[in-house]
Amino acid sequence: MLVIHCPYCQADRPELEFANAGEAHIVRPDNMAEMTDAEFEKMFFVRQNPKGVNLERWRHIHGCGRFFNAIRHTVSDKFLKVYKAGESRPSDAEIAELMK
Amino acid sequence: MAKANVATRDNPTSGNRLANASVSIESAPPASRISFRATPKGAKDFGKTLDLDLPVKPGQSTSKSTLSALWIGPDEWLIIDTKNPIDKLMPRRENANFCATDISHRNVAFIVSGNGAENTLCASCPRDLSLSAFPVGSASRTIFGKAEVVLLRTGKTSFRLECWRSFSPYVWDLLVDGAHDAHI
Amino acid sequence: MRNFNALNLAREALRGHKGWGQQWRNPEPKKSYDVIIVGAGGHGLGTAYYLAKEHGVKNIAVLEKGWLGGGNTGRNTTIIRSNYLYDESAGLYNHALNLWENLSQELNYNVMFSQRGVMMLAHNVHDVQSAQRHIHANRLNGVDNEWLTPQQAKDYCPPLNISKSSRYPVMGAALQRRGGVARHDAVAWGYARQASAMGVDIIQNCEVTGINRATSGEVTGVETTKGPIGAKQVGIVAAGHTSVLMEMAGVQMPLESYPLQALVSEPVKPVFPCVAMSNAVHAYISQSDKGELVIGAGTDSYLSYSQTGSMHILQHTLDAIIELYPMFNRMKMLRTWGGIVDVTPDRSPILAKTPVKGLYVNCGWGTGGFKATPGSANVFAHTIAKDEPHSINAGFTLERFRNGRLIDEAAAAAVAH
Amino acid sequence: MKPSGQQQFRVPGRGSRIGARSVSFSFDGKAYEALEGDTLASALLANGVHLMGRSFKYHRPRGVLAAGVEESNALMQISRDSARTTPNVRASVQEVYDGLQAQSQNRFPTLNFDIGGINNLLSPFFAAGFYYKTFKWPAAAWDKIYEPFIRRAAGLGQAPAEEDPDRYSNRFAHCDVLIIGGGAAGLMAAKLATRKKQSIIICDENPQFGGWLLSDTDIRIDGKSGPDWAAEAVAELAAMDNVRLLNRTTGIGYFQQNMMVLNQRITEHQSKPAPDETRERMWQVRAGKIIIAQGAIERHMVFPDNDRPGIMQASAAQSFLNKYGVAVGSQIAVYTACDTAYAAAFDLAEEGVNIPIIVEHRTDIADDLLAQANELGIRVITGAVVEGTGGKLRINSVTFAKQNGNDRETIDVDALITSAGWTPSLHLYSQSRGKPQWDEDTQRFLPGESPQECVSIGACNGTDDLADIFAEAAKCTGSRATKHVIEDDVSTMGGLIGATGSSADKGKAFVDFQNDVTAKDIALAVREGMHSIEHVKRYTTNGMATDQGKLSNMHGLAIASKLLKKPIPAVGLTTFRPPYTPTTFGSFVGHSRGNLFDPTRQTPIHAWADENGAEFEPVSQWQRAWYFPRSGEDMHQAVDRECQTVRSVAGVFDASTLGKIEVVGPDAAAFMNIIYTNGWDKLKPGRAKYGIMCREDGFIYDDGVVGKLSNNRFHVTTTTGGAPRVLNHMEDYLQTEFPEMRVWLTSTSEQWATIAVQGPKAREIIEPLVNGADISNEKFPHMSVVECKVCGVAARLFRISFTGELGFEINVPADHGRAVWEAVWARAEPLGACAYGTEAMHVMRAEKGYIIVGQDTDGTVTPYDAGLSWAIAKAKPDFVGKRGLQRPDLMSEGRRQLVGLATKDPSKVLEEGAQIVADPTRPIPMKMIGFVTSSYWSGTLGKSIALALIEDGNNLIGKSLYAPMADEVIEVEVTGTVFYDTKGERLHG
Ligand SMILES: Cc1cc2nc3c(=O)[nH]c(=O)nc-3n(C[C@H](O)[C@H](O)[C@H](O)COP(=O)(O)OP(=O)(O)OC[C@H]3O[C@@H](n4cnc5c(N)ncnc54)[C@H](O)[C@@H]3O)c2cc1C
Ligand SMILES: NC(=O)c1ccc[n+]([C@@H]2O[C@H](COP(=O)([O-])OP(=O)(O)OC[C@H]3O[C@@H](n4cnc5c(N)ncnc54)[C@H](O)[C@@H]3O)[C@@H](O)[C@H]2O)c1
Ligand SMILES: Cc1cc2nc3c(=O)[nH]c(=O)nc-3n(C[C@H](O)[C@H](O)[C@H](O)COP(=O)(O)O)c2cc1C
Ligand SMILES: [Zn+2]
Repeated sequence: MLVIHCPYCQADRPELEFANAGEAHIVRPDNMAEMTDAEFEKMFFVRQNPKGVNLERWRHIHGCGRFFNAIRHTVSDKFLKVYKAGESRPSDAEIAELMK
Repeated sequence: MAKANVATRDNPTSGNRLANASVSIESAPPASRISFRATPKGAKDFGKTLDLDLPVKPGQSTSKSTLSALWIGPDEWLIIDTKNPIDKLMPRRENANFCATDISHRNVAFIVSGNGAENTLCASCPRDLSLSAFPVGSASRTIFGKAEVVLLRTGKTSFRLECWRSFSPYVWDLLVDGAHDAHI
Repeated sequence: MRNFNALNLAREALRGHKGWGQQWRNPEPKKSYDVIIVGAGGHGLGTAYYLAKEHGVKNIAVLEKGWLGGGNTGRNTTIIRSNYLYDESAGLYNHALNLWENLSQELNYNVMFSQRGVMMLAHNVHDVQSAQRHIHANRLNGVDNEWLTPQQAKDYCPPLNISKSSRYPVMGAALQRRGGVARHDAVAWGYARQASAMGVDIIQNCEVTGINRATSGEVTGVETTKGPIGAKQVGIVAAGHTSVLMEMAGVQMPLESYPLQALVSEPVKPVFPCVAMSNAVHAYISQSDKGELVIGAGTDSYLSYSQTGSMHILQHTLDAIIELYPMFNRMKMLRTWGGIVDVTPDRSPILAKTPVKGLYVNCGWGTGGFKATPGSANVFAHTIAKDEPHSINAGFTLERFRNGRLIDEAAAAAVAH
Repeated sequence: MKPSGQQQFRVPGRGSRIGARSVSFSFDGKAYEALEGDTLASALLANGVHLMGRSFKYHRPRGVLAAGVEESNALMQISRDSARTTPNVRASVQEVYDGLQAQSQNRFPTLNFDIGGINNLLSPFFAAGFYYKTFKWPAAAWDKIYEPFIRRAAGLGQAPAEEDPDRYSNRFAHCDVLIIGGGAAGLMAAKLATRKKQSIIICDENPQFGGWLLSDTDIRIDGKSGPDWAAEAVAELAAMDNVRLLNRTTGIGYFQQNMMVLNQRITEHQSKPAPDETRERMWQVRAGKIIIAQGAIERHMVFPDNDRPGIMQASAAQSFLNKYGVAVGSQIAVYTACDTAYAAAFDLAEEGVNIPIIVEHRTDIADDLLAQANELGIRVITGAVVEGTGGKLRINSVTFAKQNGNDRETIDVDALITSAGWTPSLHLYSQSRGKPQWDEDTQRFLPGESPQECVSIGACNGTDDLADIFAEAAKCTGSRATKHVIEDDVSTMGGLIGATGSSADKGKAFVDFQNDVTAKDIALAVREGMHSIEHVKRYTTNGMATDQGKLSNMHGLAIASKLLKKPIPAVGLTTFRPPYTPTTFGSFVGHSRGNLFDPTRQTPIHAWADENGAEFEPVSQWQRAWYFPRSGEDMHQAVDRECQTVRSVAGVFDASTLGKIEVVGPDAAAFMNIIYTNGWDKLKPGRAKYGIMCREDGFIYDDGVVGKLSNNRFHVTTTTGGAPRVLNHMEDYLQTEFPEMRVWLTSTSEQWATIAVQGPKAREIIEPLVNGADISNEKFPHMSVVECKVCGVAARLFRISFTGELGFEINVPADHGRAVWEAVWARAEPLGACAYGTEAMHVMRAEKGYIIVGQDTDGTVTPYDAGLSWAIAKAKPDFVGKRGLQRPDLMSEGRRQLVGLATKDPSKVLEEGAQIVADPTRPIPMKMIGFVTSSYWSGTLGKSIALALIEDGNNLIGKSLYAPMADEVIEVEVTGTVFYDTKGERLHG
C-alpha cells in the first residue's frame, strides 16, 4: 500500500483512500469533433507507459475527492512530486532535478 | 388524508450499543446534515448565517453547541446538527457561490469512545489516528474496511464516525469486531 | 540433442545421469541474423521454434535480458482454457488448446499439460447470463463449455462452498473440461531445447537497448548489452516491457503495464482437483502436482515495472478464496510474487505487423496469455515468415484502436485469465 | 538415564525456557510427557524421539534439523479437533501444550514403515527434472496414471476439511521506529530508541525475546548472563508506554514505503484458548524507520547421507540444551567449519555427554579452542571431512577422514551435529528492494544500500562482535554509544559454502532436505544447461520448499558457481519474497469473512419485503426484492401474477437502490450537455427526461431519468450498479476538463427511499397521500417532477414509468421510507394492487422494449445500436462520446442492433445468451450474427418475448432467424422492440 501525499489535504494518506486515474496531461481538445481518427486513437488509447518517470493522475476519492497529478517512478514506485489538477506539467529539466 | 407515522426516524442500526472494558460504541441519535459545497465566499457567507465559521484548513472542524462543520475537501463541508431540524439549517435561497444538499438521511453515525476507541478504529482504518497525527477536532473522510466513512475526533478518546446508511450494519459489525481486540 | 525416452532415462539413471547434455546451447551472439526475437518467454521461444520448424527460417536469435522463461511465463498461474466469446478469440485460443494437447510429444518434453477442467463460477443473474452467452457461442464455435448447477459444481470441485447464505452464493458454473494447467517452466524449456537443436541461438543476459532502422525506415537490427546485432526482421515478444521496446522504434503503444501477483500455499496432499475461477469475487485457484494451492491475485491500480505488489491486493484475493473455500483458512501462504502484465484497452492481444517495416509485435496478453503460448507463437511465426498475418490472428491488429473494431472480451463481460 | 519414553534425555539444571510443570502430548497416537516451555521438537528429543518426518520426494526418514524457523524436516500435522487441524507445522517452533496432538506426515502406513520409501530405491530415476523427460507416452496415460501418482506422492500434510472456526484480526499501526528481531541487536536498539521519546514497536518471532542470547548461556554482558540481560531489557521496555513489545510475532513482508506486515500468533501455544480469543493478528505497520535485526541462520554441512535422523545443526543442539535442557544424544560427533559448533560441543560435554570427535574442516584452528577441547577430552581432527553416515531410522555411525582421504575412520554415534557457518538473514532487507552485496572476504552476502528508511544491524548485517553490534544499535538510533563489558562471545565468522569432499559425486549429499535436492542434482542441472541460478532453482526445486532455502540457498549457489566456474556474485541470488515464514491465509483475511467479506446493502424497505416473503437477488452490493411469492407459487407464477396485477390494477416497487446524483449550480445544464448525449437546454423545471451517457469511446456507459427541479438543480438517477462510477466519471470531467463550470455534484442515492407505484390505479393509490401538488394528468403529465409532501414528509415526486403503465416514483427521506411505503401499501392492497420485485419489473420493461444497461447493452453497444438515436442531440457541438461515435467501425453498416425476437412457437422461451444464426445448417464453426440479451415469458401477452442484438437487425425485421441450442434449433422472427402498447397510450392514463 503506497503512501500518497494529497496536495489538497496537504498530508500523507494511505493508498486505500485513492483511485488511480491513468496518465496525466492528456488534453481533451475543445474541438473534439474535428479530431482525426489517429488523434482520437492517441488521446484515448495510446499511453506513454514509461519504465521510469510517469506523470499520472490520482483521485483522493475517499478523502477530499479531488483529482490531482503526481510524478512517480514506475520502478521504485516512489513519488517525486504531487501537484494540483490544472497546474502545468513540470518541465523535463524540473523532472530531472527531482530525480536526483 | 392517510398519514404514515413519520414522527420517528429509523435506520438499520438505530439503538445499537455495545460496551466492553475498553470501548463503548453506540448508534448516534438522528441528526440533520448538509453536504455543503461552496466557493470561499460562499463558505464565509454561510458561516455567518450559521454563526459558525466553516473550517478552512484541511482536516479540521469547528463546532458550537450541537452544530459542527467538518472540512471534507477544499470546497466541501459536512454540516451536522444533532438537535435542530434541517429546515433551520438549510440556506433559504440558491446562489452561484454555493450548493447545499440535505443528506440528513444519507448518513448514520456511531459514537466510539473509551481508551480502546482508537484501537477499535485501527482494526479497519489504515489512517494514523494517534493523537499527534489526528488531534481532537480533526475530521476526515476515509476508508473503514470496505466502506467509506467520515471520522471526527470529538475528544482524546472519542470519535464520531459517519457512514452511508446502507453500510451501517457492515460498519457496525466491523466496529464490534474491532472492539474485541481494543484492549491490545 | 538426445531424445528423452524411457530407455534413455533408465540408462542414465544407472550411470548417475552423467550422459545428459545441455538442453540448450548458450552461444555468444553472431553479427547478424535473419530474424531476431526479443524476449525469451514462452511466446518468443515458441515463435523461434515454429519459424525454424514450419517456415524453414535458418538464422534466428532469441535475445533475453535475463534468463529464459523468467518473465511472466515463469510466474503465472498456468490456467489454460479457450472458452472465449469472440470468434477471433475463440479461434486463437482454441488453436492454442489444440497444440497444447500434443505439445509434450511434439517437443519431446513433458510440459505436464493436465486437462483437469476449468470451472468459472457465476454468482448473480448477470454472471449466469454472461456464462450462458459464452456457452452458446462456444458450442457454435466448436469450443467445449458446459453449464453446471451449483451441486454439479460442488461435485466437480468438492472444496467449493455452495451454501445459499454465502455472501456471493454460487448460482452455477461454466466448465470447460478440456481446460487445465501446465508446468510453466517446462513450456519455456521445452521450446528452448527444440529451438536450440534446430539452430536457434538463445542469448540470455542480453538486453535489447535500441532498435536500429535504415534511413528508409525499415529495421536493420538491434542494440544490445552485448553489442549491436543485425537483423532483417525483428519480433518484439517482451510482454510487460513492450512499450519500452516499441518506443525504441518510435512507436507508441496502446498498452499499460501493471503489477499482477500470485501466490502459493504450502504443499498438501491432493485436495483441489480442478481449476476454479470466479470473476465476481476475483479468485483463481488450482493445485499443482507438487501440492501447493496456486492462487492468482489481482493487479495493482497503478503502472509499475517492479515485479512486486501490494499487501491489500493479496488480502482481497485471499478474502475471496476463503469465502469460496472456507476450509483453506488455516492453510499457509508459502510465497507470493509479482509479474508485469501489459494490458491493452480491449484486453485482447496485439499480434501484428507494425508501422515500421520489418518490425512485428506480439503483446498485450495482460493477465491471460500463458494459455495462448503455442497458438500465439505459431501464428506469430507465420506473420513474420510471410510478412502477413495468419487468418487466425488477422483481427488482432494495431489498427483496431484507430478504427474502433475492438475485440473486447472484457466489455462483453468475459474474464481475462 | 531414565527409561525410554520418560524424558530420559532431559538435562537437569539446563534450560532457561522451560518450567517445572509437566504437560502431556501425543505424537502419532503415542503419549509423551514434556515440560512447559518445550517446543514439540525439544519435547520429542527429550524422549529420545528423533524420527519426525519423511521427505517430500524420496520419503526418506528424517529427524529435526534446527531449533528455529529454518526447520525443513520435522513438519507435522497438529490438530485440536477436526476443524482445527493445521498441516506442515514445524516441530521446532510449535510450543507444546497440554493435550497437543501431532501426527507425522507424508508417510503410509506409519512413519517407521513408509511404503513411499520405495521412491528412495527408485531415486536414480527421480533425479532433478525427471518429470520433464518422461511420462509422455502413451499420451493418455498422463491424466489417468502418471499425474495422479505424482500428485499423491507429493504434498506433505493434509488440508483441513472443515471451515475454520477460529478468529483472526487485523490492526493498522504507525510508529516512529519498528524493530524486527529481539536479539541482542534489536533489544539494544529499542533501549536506545526509547530515549528519543519515539513510538517504538519491537517484535520477535519467538515466545521470548533474547535471540541467540538464550541459546549461548556462557556470554556475559556487563556481568549478566544473556538470558538475564535480555529479561532485564524486556522489563525495562515493557515499563514504557511508548514501546510495544510483540513476541510470537514475525515480520513477514516488507512492502512499499516502509510498510512492514507482522503476523502475531496468540493462541497456538495455549492448551485451551478462550473460545472467542483471536488466534492470529496481522499488524500492518507503517514505520518512520525500520531497524532490521533478524540475526543469522546456521548452515548445515553438505556431505553424503547427511540427512539421517540424529544429524542436526550444531546451533540446534546448543539451543536444545540451553533453552530446553535436552541433550540430543549421548554419543555426539561434531562436523564443523565454524567456531560456534565448539561452544555447542563444550556445553554438551560439560553435561557429561560423550563427544567422541570434532571433525574440523578447517586446518587452522584457534589454540584456545583446541586447548578447551583437550581439557574436556574431546578429540579434534582438522582438515577433515565426514564421508558418510550409517543407520536406518537414526544415525548410528559416522565415517570421516582427512580431506586427502587418509586416516579414514568409522565410529559409533547416536547424533551428529554440524555447522558450516552462518548466513546473515537478508530476507527483509532484500524485500525492501535492497540489493545484497557480496563480501569476498567473509564469503557472504551482506545488506547494501537501503532504498527505504531502513537499516540492518547485528548478525543480519554480518556484524559478529556484541560490542560492535551495540555500537551499531547506537548509531542507527542516533544515540551516543554506551560502554559494555562483554565476555565469552563466540565468533560466528568463517565456515564454508557448498558441498564438502567429493560429495558432489558420491551418495546423496542433501542441499535442500525437504525437497530432496542433492549436490548431484545441482550438478545435473548445470550439466543440462541451467546456467542461471533461477533455472537451477526451478529445475531442482532447491529452496522452493516450506523453509524457502533458509538452509539450502547458499550451498546450492556455491555448488553451481563452482561448476559454472563463475564467481558467486556473478551467479547471483534468487529473489527473497514474502512471507518470511509461511503464514496462514486466515491471518491475511482477518475479519473479512462471512458478512464482513463485503458489505451487503439493504434498502429502507428491505425489512418489509423480507417480512412479506420476498426472495432477494444480489445486484452489485445490494440485495433487491426479486419477487414476492405467495403460498404455493413458484417464481414463474409469482412473476406472472405480479406483472398482470400491475397492468390491470397497480403494483408497488422498491426502487431505492437507483443511484441518485444532485447536479447543482448555474452551469448545471451546460454540464449535463457535456455528460449526456441528450440536449438539456429546453427542459423546463418540473419536467423529467431519459438520459444516456457514453464514455469518450461512444459506447453506452449508463442511463437514467433526470428531473429538473429548478434552473440550477437536476436530480439525476443512475443504474443501481453504476452509481459510484458515474459520479466519478462526472467528477473527472468537472474537475479536470471543465473546472471553470460552476457546478457541484452530490450523491443522494441513500438520502432518498424510492417507491414506484405503477399501474392504472397508481394515481388513485397515492393521490390522498400527496400534499402540495396537483398530480392530475393535466397538471402533472408523464415525465414530470415536483417537490411536495407525501405522508407529511418532504418528497420528490416523479411521474415516470418503467413498466409502460401510468406511474409515479415517490422519493422520501430514507429514514421515513418504510413508514411511507406502509402508508402506500395500506392504500394499495385493498385496491387489489401487489408488491412486485425486480423480475416482474424486468419483464414489463422488456414488453415495452426499454433497455437495461449491462444486459441489453454491453461495453460494445452505441446508442445507435440500441435504437436510441433519438436520444442523441446531434446538433450539440460537443458531448462525451461524440467523437468516439464517429469512428469508422462505429459508423459501419450492419452493426449489431437491438431488435425484438418472436419465437415461431410462442410458448418457447429463448435462453438469454442464446446465439442467433441465419443458417443453422452450416458446419461448425457456424457464423453467429447476434445473441439474445433479454428473454421472458410474457403472461400479459400470452407468449414469449425477447430482445436481441443482431447484425443489421433493423433491416431484418420480419425475417426468420435461428437459435441453435444443444438439442434443437429454435426458429424466431425478427420484430420491433416494443411488444406491448406500441403506441404508448397507457403511460398517459
Ligand atoms: C501472476 C500472473 C498470473 C498469470 N496467470 C495466468 C494464467 O493463469 N493463465 C494465462 O493464460 N496467463 C496468465 N498470466 C499471463 C501470462 O503469464 C503471460 O501472458 C504470458 O506468460 C506471456 O508470455 P510472453 O512469452 O509473452 O512473456 P514473458 O514470459 O514475460 O517473456 C517476455 C520476455 O521478454 C524479456 N524482455 C523484456 N524486455 C527485454 C529487452 N529489452 N531485451 C531482451 N529481453 C527483454 C523479458 O525478460 C521476458 O523474459 C499471468 C501473469 C502473471 C504475471
Ligand atoms: N552460535 C553463536 O554463537 C551465535 C549465532 C548467531 C548469533 N550469535 C551472536 O548473537 C548476536 C547477534 O544478535 P542479533 O540480535 O543480531 O541476532 P539474534 O539471532 O540473536 O536475534 C535475531 C532475532 O530475530 C528473530 N527474527 C528473525 N527474523 C525475524 C522476523 N522476520 N520476524 C521476527 N523475528 C525475527 C530471530 O528469531 C531472533 O530471535 C551476536 O553476538 C552474534 O555473534 C551467536
Ligand atoms: C505455478 C507456480 C508454482 C510455484 N510453486 C512454488 C513452490 O512450490 N515453491 C516456491 O518457493 N515457489 C513457487 N513458485 C514461485 C517461484 O518460486 C517464483 O516466485 C516465481 O517463479 C517468480 O519468480 P521470482 O520470485 O524469482 O521473481 C511457483 C510459481 C508458479 C508460477
Ligand atoms: Zn485530499
